[in-house]
Amino acid sequence: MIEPPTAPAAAGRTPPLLALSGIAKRYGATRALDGVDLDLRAGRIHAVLGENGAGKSSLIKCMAGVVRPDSGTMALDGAPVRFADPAAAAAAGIVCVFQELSLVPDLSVADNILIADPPRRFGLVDRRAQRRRAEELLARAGAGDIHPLALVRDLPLSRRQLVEIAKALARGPRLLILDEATSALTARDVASVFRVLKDLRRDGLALVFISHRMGEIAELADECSVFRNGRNVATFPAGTRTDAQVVEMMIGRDEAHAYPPKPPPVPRDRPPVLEARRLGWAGRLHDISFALRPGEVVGLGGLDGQGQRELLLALFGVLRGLTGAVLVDGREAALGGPADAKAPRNGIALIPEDRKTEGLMLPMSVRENLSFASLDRVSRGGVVDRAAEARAVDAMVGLLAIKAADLDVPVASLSGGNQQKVVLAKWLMTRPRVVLLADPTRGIDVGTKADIYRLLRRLADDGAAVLLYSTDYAELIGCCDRVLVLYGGRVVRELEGTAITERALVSSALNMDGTEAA
Amino acid sequence: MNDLAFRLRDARATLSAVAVFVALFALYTLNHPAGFSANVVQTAANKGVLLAFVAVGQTFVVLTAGIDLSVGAVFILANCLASVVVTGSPGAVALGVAAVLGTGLACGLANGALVVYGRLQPIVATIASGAIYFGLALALRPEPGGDVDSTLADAVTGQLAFGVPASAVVLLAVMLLVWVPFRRSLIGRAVYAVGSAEASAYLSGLPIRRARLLAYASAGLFSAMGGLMLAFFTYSGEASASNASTYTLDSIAAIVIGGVSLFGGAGSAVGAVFGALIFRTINDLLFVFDLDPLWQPLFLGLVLLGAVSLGSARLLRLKNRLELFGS
Amino acid sequence: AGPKVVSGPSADAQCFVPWTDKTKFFQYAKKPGPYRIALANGFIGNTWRIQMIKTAKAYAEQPEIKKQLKEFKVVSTGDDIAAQISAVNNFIDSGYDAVIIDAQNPTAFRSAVKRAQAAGVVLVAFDNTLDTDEAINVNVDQEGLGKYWGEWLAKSLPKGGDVLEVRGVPGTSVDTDRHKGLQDALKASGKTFSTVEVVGKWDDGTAQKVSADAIAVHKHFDGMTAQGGSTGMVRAFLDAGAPLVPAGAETENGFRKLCLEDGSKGLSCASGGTGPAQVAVAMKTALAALGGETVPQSIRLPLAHVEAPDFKAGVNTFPDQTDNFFVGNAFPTCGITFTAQEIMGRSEANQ
Amino acid sequence: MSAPARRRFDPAVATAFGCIVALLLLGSLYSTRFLSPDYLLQQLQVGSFLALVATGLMVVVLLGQIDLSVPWIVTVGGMMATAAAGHGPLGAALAIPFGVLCGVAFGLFNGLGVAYLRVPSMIFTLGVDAVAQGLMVLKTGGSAPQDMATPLMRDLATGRALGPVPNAVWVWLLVGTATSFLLSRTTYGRAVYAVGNREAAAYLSGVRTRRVTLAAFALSGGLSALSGALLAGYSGKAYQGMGDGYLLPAIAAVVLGGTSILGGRGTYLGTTAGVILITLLQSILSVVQMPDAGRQVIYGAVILAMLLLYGRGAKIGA
Ligand SMILES: Nc1ncnc2c1ncn2[C@@H]1O[C@H](COP(=O)(O)OP(=O)(O)OP(=O)(O)O)[C@@H](O)[C@H]1O
Ligand SMILES: Nc1ncnc2c1ncn2[C@@H]1O[C@H](COP(=O)(O)OP(=O)(O)OP(=O)(O)O)[C@@H](O)[C@H]1O
Ligand SMILES: O[C@@H]1[C@@H](O)[C@H](O)OC[C@H]1O
Ligand SMILES: [Mg+2]
Ligand SMILES: [Mg+2]
Repeated sequence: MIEPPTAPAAAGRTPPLLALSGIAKRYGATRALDGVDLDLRAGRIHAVLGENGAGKSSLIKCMAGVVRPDSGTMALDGAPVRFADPAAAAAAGIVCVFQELSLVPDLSVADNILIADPPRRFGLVDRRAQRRRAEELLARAGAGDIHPLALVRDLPLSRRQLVEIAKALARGPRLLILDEATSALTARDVASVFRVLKDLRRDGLALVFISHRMGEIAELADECSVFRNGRNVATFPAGTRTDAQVVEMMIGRDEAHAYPPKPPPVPRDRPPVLEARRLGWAGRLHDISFALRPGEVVGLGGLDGQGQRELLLALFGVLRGLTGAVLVDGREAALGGPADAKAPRNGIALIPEDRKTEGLMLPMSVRENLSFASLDRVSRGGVVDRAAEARAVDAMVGLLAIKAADLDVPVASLSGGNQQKVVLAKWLMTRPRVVLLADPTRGIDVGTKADIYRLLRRLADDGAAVLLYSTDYAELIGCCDRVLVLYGGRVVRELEGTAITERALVSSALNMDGTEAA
Repeated sequence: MNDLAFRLRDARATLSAVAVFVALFALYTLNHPAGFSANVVQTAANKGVLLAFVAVGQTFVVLTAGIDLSVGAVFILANCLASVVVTGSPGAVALGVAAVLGTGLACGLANGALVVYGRLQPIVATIASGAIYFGLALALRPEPGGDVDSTLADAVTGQLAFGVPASAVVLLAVMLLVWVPFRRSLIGRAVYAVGSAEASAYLSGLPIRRARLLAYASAGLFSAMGGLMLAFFTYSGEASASNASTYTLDSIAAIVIGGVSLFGGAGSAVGAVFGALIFRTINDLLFVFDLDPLWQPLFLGLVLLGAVSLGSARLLRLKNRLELFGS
Repeated sequence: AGPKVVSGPSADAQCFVPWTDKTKFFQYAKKPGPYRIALANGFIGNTWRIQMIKTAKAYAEQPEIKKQLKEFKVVSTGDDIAAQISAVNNFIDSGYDAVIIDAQNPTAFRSAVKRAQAAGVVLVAFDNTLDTDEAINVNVDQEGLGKYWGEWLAKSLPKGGDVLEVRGVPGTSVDTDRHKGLQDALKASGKTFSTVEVVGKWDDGTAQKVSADAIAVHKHFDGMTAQGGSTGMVRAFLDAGAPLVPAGAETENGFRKLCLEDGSKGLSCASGGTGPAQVAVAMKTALAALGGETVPQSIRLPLAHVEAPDFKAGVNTFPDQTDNFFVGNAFPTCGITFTAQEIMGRSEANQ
Repeated sequence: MSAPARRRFDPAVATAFGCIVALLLLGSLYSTRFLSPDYLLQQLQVGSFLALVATGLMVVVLLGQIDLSVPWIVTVGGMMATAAAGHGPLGAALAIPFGVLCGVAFGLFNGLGVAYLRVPSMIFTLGVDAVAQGLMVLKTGGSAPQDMATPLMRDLATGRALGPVPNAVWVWLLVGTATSFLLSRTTYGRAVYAVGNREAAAYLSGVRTRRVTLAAFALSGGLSALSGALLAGYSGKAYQGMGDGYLLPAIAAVVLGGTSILGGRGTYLGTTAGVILITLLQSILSVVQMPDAGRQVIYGAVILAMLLLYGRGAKIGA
């Protein structure tokens, strides 16, 4: 089994805490991992980069005992190990914060944090001690404001992410793996998580950090490994390669992630396709008015949770009890639900926030997912014309360069980025005139991101109006013609053209002008 | 929110079941010609406890987001077995009781194994295993009969000091002995977690297979306790197919009324007990209100439908239609 | 205080026929009327039970009965035996003078019987009676019914042969008693019979399906018998175009209609059983007991039976009426003369 | 690029058909009559009642819901159809549609509870079953309705208008083909699978998911009632409790046919196989002389064995 660590190397490079060699894993025809070698050392943060589908999540699932590699070996402190399940890996000190959260929604925060190994008395859970521990761990994860008795179900995604980190810490890990753990976090939470991670590094943990955000990697990593097509193509000390070089390694071609050029501003007098008038809802949205014109890409900015999601849902007819009016082509639109919003008279599309639960039917095929929102376009009298469906689907697969072994495999088997492309394509097939997007590039690799940016611009050029909510300021700056900054459910600022700068976005997000705080 | 608020929130479903029961039972006894008397309470307790046991058993399984459609058959099997073996010398009686409970446990474990190791869908696995258990019951008792030890039977279904019904005390004791530790054990947590989010529970290193096995085994055990109580209540056994399906379906109705979520992960066996008692009291209302006999089935149907639909009042407050779909 | 055990005969010896000559007689302390009587029925989901409850209500409405009753309450508790026991207990605790039971399980009412005796309540079980000699039972002899079919079949099939036996609900004593009576009679005949048993659950659709299966596989039967579901059994023969053979079965009007129509095609029938009106006999017994009269502990009801060629339209078979009711709802020896049609009302078609 | 077959060869369905053959061969050890066309056609005939129920149930199950109101909606179908027949020639002509319509009404009610009130179907439909029973008891006891099947009902259930194949089997074939088409070729079918997989995603794709659910329950109610009307034709009459034996076998048939009880997965062909399996199993067990206890045990054991053969879920962590 696991042997005690051999004497720590006194000088020079420490021996690896965990060494992988020749790890391979196939899913049917897909080589998710193809002979991966990787050394992870105590006291270091090791960043893993790679396109969507490069095999990053598969790799860490092998390390964490979630999946068993087909071949290859792992050595912990020099001794070979195999993990039967996540519990075995955790017992050996390897703990993972998964890309798909592993919290149990119906249990309390405290129960979740100490889920598998709570403090016990007489064999039973000592709830008081558990709660104290949970409070400590939450504080350590920079989330002291979360009540340990709250149900996870009631927490927003970004808070859950912090609970997940506290939970990982509770395991007393020697190797902590974070798979895109920061993708749902706001800038402030990211900063506090980084502080925690740096503390842990100082305490001698080995850390693996997966992220698509180059800035985060630059700030945090000691070593970087770049993955492509299931292989570790390069491992190098952080800072020894330029971003452009890294991107090239990732995508295997020379293509920096660039935003498409912006066209001249849309004339103010062009009639809007969609107009919001004094929208209000449930104390979360107040008096929101704006107009979207064909050809525009408009951003929604602000700190996370200021009503941006609700605004998108409102425009898509999902919210009940909305006050104010939504006008399409100058006429008031009765939006009783997505079905109304989608109807050709309105032509609204929403790329929802959570692709797994809101965007896709995961077990259904790629094809069925792609055509689902526009079935009425390829059917007559309720009967699907399969040839027409196939044509439409193939066109979209080509347009978005969706990577799938076969269009009849479940969409669940695609990597995150390709799944996101399917969601986008599914809505593009409806030929929308208004496209609403909720943080569509979360967890998306740089190459795919660039594809998406180009696509949005092309949609606008073809006469659609795009409303893009993003948590990434660079994206708002790079993509948008205008940005509406929300604070407390109100539009506190509208930035346009060259006025869209990081500085302006940040200051208005914090409502520094203090216009009309709610 | 302070701690108390969180705790109340957790117990809300159970507390409302308790409140509804108290109100209904008050309505019942106030209108009962014999009033709130020891006999009336004893009768209600004996009848209620049977279903409560089966409902508690069902609760374990439903918490894991499963369902056990064989609880009624196990209940009947236990009843028939008890009518054969719970008789004779005190030693033989004790052994008989152990055999009945052991059989229930074994049936439950078998169900658990089918679901966990066989990876079968619980609903149909337990339909099939239920047929087997019922067949065994029929083999044991081709026609009703048996002679259950009446000393024990009378003790368990009779009255204690101050007219306290013994059956209720038995139920209380079992709940204290089983449910309270369960709720605070790791495996108990695993049962809830499996029902709430199986993949998360697995990733978190919880013993999910053991949790499921335990849940089905407990369902078998508690159903057998119910069947044993039935034997004590009737001194006999009967392999009644209709009774088996009645208890299976009533157990589901009872736990829903008691606030257990059929989607798993939420609810408590205490709620289920009161759900069972509520369900029984609804039936008892027939007794105190003078309904035409031909209207009685309709009345029961409507009250049941109303009771299970009450929860949907919350939907009227829902402002985001997405929340309709839960998780 | 339970009843006194006295010697017979009973006051109304014509109606209250003791089960055997060893049957004991009860005399309860005479209570002043009018009485509160309750009927604790179990399951209600078939026509027999609906007919039974309507008969009970109608009987209670008869002028000379009505004046003896302060209250007549009916509760149907469904399949659940525990619920039925509780209902009986509740009636006893609520001071009803007599409780009438169609029991879900004959062996389960020991505690209720004790409680009734302690409270001086008259307990009368009918149809599905109680395995006790401490309460009054009113019933047709179920084993005797099976025997009746068996003897008739043995008589109709001089050479013996293959008989299809459609059984009732497994696990009930009514089913096993009838089965036993039948088999004993066939054996006693000395001829060689072999029976193919299928389970029809007293349900026409089920009986028809399992009979059809049996016919398809065994091809030939010399006789058939069913306890409940009789109509379905015969229909299966008709639908399969199988030769019609002697049938000994219950008293559903549908069965008798077929016996009448197809008698010429070789369907020779014996139809025996007892109607749901036995509930009225049970009520009458309870009233007699409350009035302090002597009654047998166990009362044998006459079998209402008709054999070919005595099926007569409008007399014991009702061609323009529904299949679903049980003919022979009258017990003239007890002064109970309802016809089933009176009870179930005229069908909508005739309105 | 040519589109590959949308649904590929389904091993569950193939195994189910394999089990059917195995069952018949096993039965033929007892009597070779089990292999005769007569017997097989007769099985299809009585199987058609179960098939109609299972068809509706399957659509509901594909949504991830369940319909426990089958037993008494079958009875409603039978009793209301025959009751309509009591109202003159027009009533007799409209008997079946009227029965079906009553079933649809109950189904709609189920759908309202499940889709709009969002009460779990397992419990709401249980309540509706109880209400339907209450109404039928009341109707039988209260108004002594006409309960004899019309000649058309009898003919549909027991006649053989086209060759040796019973009419009931044609009804099954018709309903089955239509349902299969509905599920695999129409937008409604896609929506059913989508809702069964992830209702929120289907809703956000602009599908009126509540109406999809409503329609599925209405369909289930209508088909259960149609089955009841045919069953009344088969027995010559409608009666209390005629739907008793249909619920659990229908669930078993649907699941044996490879449909996931969690929704979103399953094919109609599979349900067909499941219905035939259950019908044959019940029939063979009924005829093979054995105490009922043994029949029950074997019935359960065979279903379990078949499920273990092919009805297993994915292994977690694989
Ligand atoms: N369970 C599975 N079944 C089939 N294929 C899978 C499965 N899991 C992963 N794959 C495939 O393995 C490859 C690697 O996927 P993985 O999730 O490791 O990528 P990733 O680098 O984490 O991508 P992303 O950045 O999008 O999260 C992909 O092609 C994916 O489609
Ligand atoms: N969950 C619910 N529970 C009870 N009633 C509801 C619920 N949801 C909606 N309703 C009622 O149903 C009716 C339609 O609701 P809503 O305004 O949400 O329409 P909708 O989303 O356009 O419906 P659909 O998409 O089915 O046409 C309204 O009368 C509403 O009050
Ligand atoms: O006696 C039986 C009765 O109890 C049942 O309800 O219907 C059929 C009869 O044979
Ligand atoms: Mg990944
Ligand atoms: Mg990703």
